[in-house]
Amino acid sequence: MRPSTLRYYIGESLAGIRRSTSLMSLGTIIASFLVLGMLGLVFINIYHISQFIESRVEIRAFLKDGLSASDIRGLQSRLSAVPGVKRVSFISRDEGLKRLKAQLQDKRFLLDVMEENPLPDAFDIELKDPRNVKSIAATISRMPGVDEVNYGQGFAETLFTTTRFILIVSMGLFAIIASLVVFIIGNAVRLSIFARRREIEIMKLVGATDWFVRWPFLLEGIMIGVAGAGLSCAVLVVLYQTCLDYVGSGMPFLPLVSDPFVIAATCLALLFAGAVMGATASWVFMKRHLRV
Amino acid sequence: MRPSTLRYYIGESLAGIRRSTSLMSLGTIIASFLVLGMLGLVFINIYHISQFIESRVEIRAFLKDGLSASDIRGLQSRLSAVPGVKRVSFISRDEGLKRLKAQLQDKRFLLDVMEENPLPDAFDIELKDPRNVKSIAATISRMPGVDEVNYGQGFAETLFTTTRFILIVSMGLFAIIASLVVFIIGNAVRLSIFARRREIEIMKLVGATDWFVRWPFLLEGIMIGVAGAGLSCAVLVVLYQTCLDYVGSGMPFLPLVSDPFVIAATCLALLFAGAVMGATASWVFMKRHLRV
Amino acid sequence: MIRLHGVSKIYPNRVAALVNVNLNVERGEFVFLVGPSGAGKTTFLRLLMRHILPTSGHIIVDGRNICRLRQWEVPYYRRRVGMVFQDFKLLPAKTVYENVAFALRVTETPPSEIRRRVPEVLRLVGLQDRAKAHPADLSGGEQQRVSIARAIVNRPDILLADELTGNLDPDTSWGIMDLMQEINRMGTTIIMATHNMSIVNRMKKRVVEIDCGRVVRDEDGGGYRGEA
Amino acid sequence: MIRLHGVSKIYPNRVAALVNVNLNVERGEFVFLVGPSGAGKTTFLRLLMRHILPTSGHIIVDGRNICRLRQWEVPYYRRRVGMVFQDFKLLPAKTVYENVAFALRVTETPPSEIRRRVPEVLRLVGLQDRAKAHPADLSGGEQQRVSIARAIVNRPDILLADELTGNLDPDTSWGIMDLMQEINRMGTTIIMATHNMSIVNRMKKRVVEIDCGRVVRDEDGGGYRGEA
Ligand SMILES: Nc1ncnc2c1ncn2[C@@H]1O[C@H](COP(=O)(O)OP(=O)(O)OP(=O)(O)O)[C@@H](O)[C@H]1O
Ligand SMILES: Nc1ncnc2c1ncn2[C@@H]1O[C@H](COP(=O)(O)OP(=O)(O)OP(=O)(O)O)[C@@H](O)[C@H]1O
Ligand SMILES: [Mg+2]
Ligand SMILES: [Mg+2]
Repeated sequence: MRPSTLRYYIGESLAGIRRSTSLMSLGTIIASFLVLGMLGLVFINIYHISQFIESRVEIRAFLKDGLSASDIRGLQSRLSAVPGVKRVSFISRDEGLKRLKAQLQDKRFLLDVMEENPLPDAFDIELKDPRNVKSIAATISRMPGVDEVNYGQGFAETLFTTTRFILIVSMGLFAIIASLVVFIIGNAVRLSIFARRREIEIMKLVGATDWFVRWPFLLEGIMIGVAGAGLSCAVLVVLYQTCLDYVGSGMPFLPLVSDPFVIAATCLALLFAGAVMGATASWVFMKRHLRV
Repeated sequence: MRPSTLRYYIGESLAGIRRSTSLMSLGTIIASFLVLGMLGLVFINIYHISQFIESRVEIRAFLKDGLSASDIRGLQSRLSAVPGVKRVSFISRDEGLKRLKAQLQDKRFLLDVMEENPLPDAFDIELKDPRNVKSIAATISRMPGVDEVNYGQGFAETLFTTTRFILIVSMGLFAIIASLVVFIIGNAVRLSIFARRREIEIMKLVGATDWFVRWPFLLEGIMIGVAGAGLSCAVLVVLYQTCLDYVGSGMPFLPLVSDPFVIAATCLALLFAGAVMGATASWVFMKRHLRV
Repeated sequence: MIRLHGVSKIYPNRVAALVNVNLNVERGEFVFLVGPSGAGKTTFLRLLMRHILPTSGHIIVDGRNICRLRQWEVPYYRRRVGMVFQDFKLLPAKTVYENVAFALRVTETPPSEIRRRVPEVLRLVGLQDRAKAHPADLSGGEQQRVSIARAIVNRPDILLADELTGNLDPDTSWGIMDLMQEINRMGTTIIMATHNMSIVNRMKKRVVEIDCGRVVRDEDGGGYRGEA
Repeated sequence: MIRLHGVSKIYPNRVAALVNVNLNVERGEFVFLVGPSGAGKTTFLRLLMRHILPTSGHIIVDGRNICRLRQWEVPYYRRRVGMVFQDFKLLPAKTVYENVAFALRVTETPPSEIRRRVPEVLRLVGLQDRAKAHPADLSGGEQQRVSIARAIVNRPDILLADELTGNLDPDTSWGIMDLMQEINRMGTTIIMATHNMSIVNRMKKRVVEIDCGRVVRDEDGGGYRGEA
């Protein structure tokens, strides 16, 4: 390819973008990518929050009375060795009572009427994957020295069903909407090419090869895709930062994703999707108009 | 208008829809309405669930010891008269203990170590708007015979902040995405009219009035809008019913909106939006092409 | 009937297509508009159609300045003026029949009347067999004849014809010219821009010659070229 | 050079535009294609361009059957054939200059060569002043001349011209015809469909007359009408 031809392709695709049909598709594409990016961020956050909530599920193993210090140390190391266990920490009965008081808040009066501490010593066991809590708890409950295990039986199962449901629904929704958006973008490019089908025909009649006609359209598709994705990324980042600031000051307990790497990755994914979609849409929809 | 002219308008708009530019916009419009409808239903459910969770916030007023039955009855009627109170029900100390046992689940051992019931008699007070819980609780706590009030202080405030945040974010998201969808639909109609601008010009040159040119386009816009909305409604209803069945069998505790009236209203809103948007988009974007 | 006073048209790209044109055309006249390519003939006809507005000057038709027509009056004016466009301007999505019928539909002509007149006029231009074809499936000359049929079907007061025979063979051209004379005899004023020397020379009508946007000759019963 | 063996073209709507046409055209010939409107002239030229494929028969150009060209070979064939289309087929988004240059760009002609040849050929058709205009801003005759310029700018072996002078005044027409003769003398084979009787009669070239899709006359140095 001559450099002059390359320059011609680039010039043509820029000229194409300036024409109103392309500008209209550009608008549609920006809007579509905004929808996609917003829902993507929402989905990432739903996933993150559900992971966070699940990670709060841990096992409390209450010990039998009258274990010696070395028994306890031995049990701790055996607990740590159970597959799927992340961390084991010892909670003495006094420590346990302190935490229970803090936890019960408005039902603290229950403890006030007690003469002595009803709690035994215990271990808090964090898990690698909280979804295995049931089987690990069963294993632990059979270990010597363990009196009883407690992981919020019933509640944990409900929690997992709910988070799984919310994840499935939001992922399904995201997938459906993403494919609708791909469809909308494809349609916009198609309509824009359709408006120029006569031109493509004329070019072919004057002796242009398929590639000579195609290159400017492909470049135009890529440029529009990348520009659309880029602009919507800019808007997204600003909106999301506002959201993060708002949550950070008003609701510090809500664990939103603020990792700049994740946000950058989302933007890159959008840019890449823009380029690929612009190019493939141009390619696919030009095909039939090239058969002259 | 002659009946033959009306027939002509309808025939023209049907012919217009059969042309590929219109079919492409129809696809875009269906896809857009699906996005809109899905997010609409998600938003309605988020609202419904958050209302449901908030409605669980109620005030428990513990009574002083040694009140007579008539004192209690008098207090109950005074409580019912407090503005904002929906319902007041009496919980005897035995009943209270039974409920507490059920509620504490895994911490039931706390009660096992007690010799006597530590609870006083109490009233459960449901509120018309749970968001007023703080001020109503303050009023009630000052009433004679009331020892202490409890409404999950701290927790309730956090809950309200969180649900309000989720509502604001999802409403904001829905509003932004709705306007993007409106923009996408408008653009599709615009591009479809743009592809036929020469025809509009020719019609005007042959002596057609603006209205004569406009009617078929308006009808076409309305038909495409209604058809697009209708088709996406059908898909929506099927999808949503699947979702309801799934939740109903697996997660009966998740209070999704299943009121057929609400779903019908959503569909009607979509249909109406389709008609209005199709007509206005046609109207607005035809304007400049009519100036011949 | 048609009066032009000092009409000039300068296109936005600063091409002066017509410069200070003054002309009177009486009711029932038959005028040939001749001149080299790019002289301004089409511009002249587009002004009379009120397709474009003059940069300066007045165009009076039947006592009304058509440059002052309000937006809603324009369609009613155009229905009295039939025009055969140099590039035909057919509606690509409609059949030949529907293209011709369209000029009647806009005036809300009764369907029975449409069904009578459209085939009649298609027969006049020799296209009765192609009524169901779409413009893209027609030869150049056939498209031109559809454009002619559409222009005459609602019996306009004024007929503007731009390069009426550019894509027609001589025999068909003469057939069309006979039709034009017939229409003219029935009272229609005809202004016809053409390059067809033999037609102009043989018909001996009024000839207005434009060159570089100016009227350089206005001769009754003249030929394509002036006497000079 | 060009050989047609039993070529027929029936359009999808069952119009038989050409029926069993047999014809030889030698290198460097100048052929007029005449016949009434709708006879099949444009169809004939579109077949030679490989714009459409014949329903039956063979078209051999320089020993190759162009109906058997593979998809990627078609553009290279078309570059050797210049065509002036009856409806001009200009690219509306490009200027006059760019429209003409496009025929050179597709062959990857060096920019310096493009900058030399485009103004030259625009001067030949008399459009040097309108180089920056867009097709929509041109008169009919000007558009036709842009189409001519584009067809000849890359010096094709074969030049197909459809109604070359339909929108041109006689003087400009003769200028273009002189240009055609010049190009023909330099070795280009020219096939020209036309209704212009005086041009055909005066040029005394080979005349092929088509009527209703059949070749009804093939006469060297003939006139627009046969001797009968
Ligand atoms: N829409 C336009 N915008 C700008 N310039 C125009 C436009 N239409 C025509 N012109 C220019 O105005 C001049 C007169 O054009 P016009 O179409 O009136 O010529 P014409 O006499 O009809 O020529 P022809 O016989 O070739 O059709 C030409 O130089 C043309 O380039
Ligand atoms: N694309 C098409 N589809 C269907 N029929 C067509 C098509 N093109 C042309 N025809 C028909 O084929 C016949 C020959 O058309 P063609 O264009 O070859 O005529 P022509 O000799 O060029 O006429 P003219 O002098 O009017 O341009 C005509 O009857 C025409 O209606
Ligand atoms: Mg003209
Ligand atoms: Mg032809």
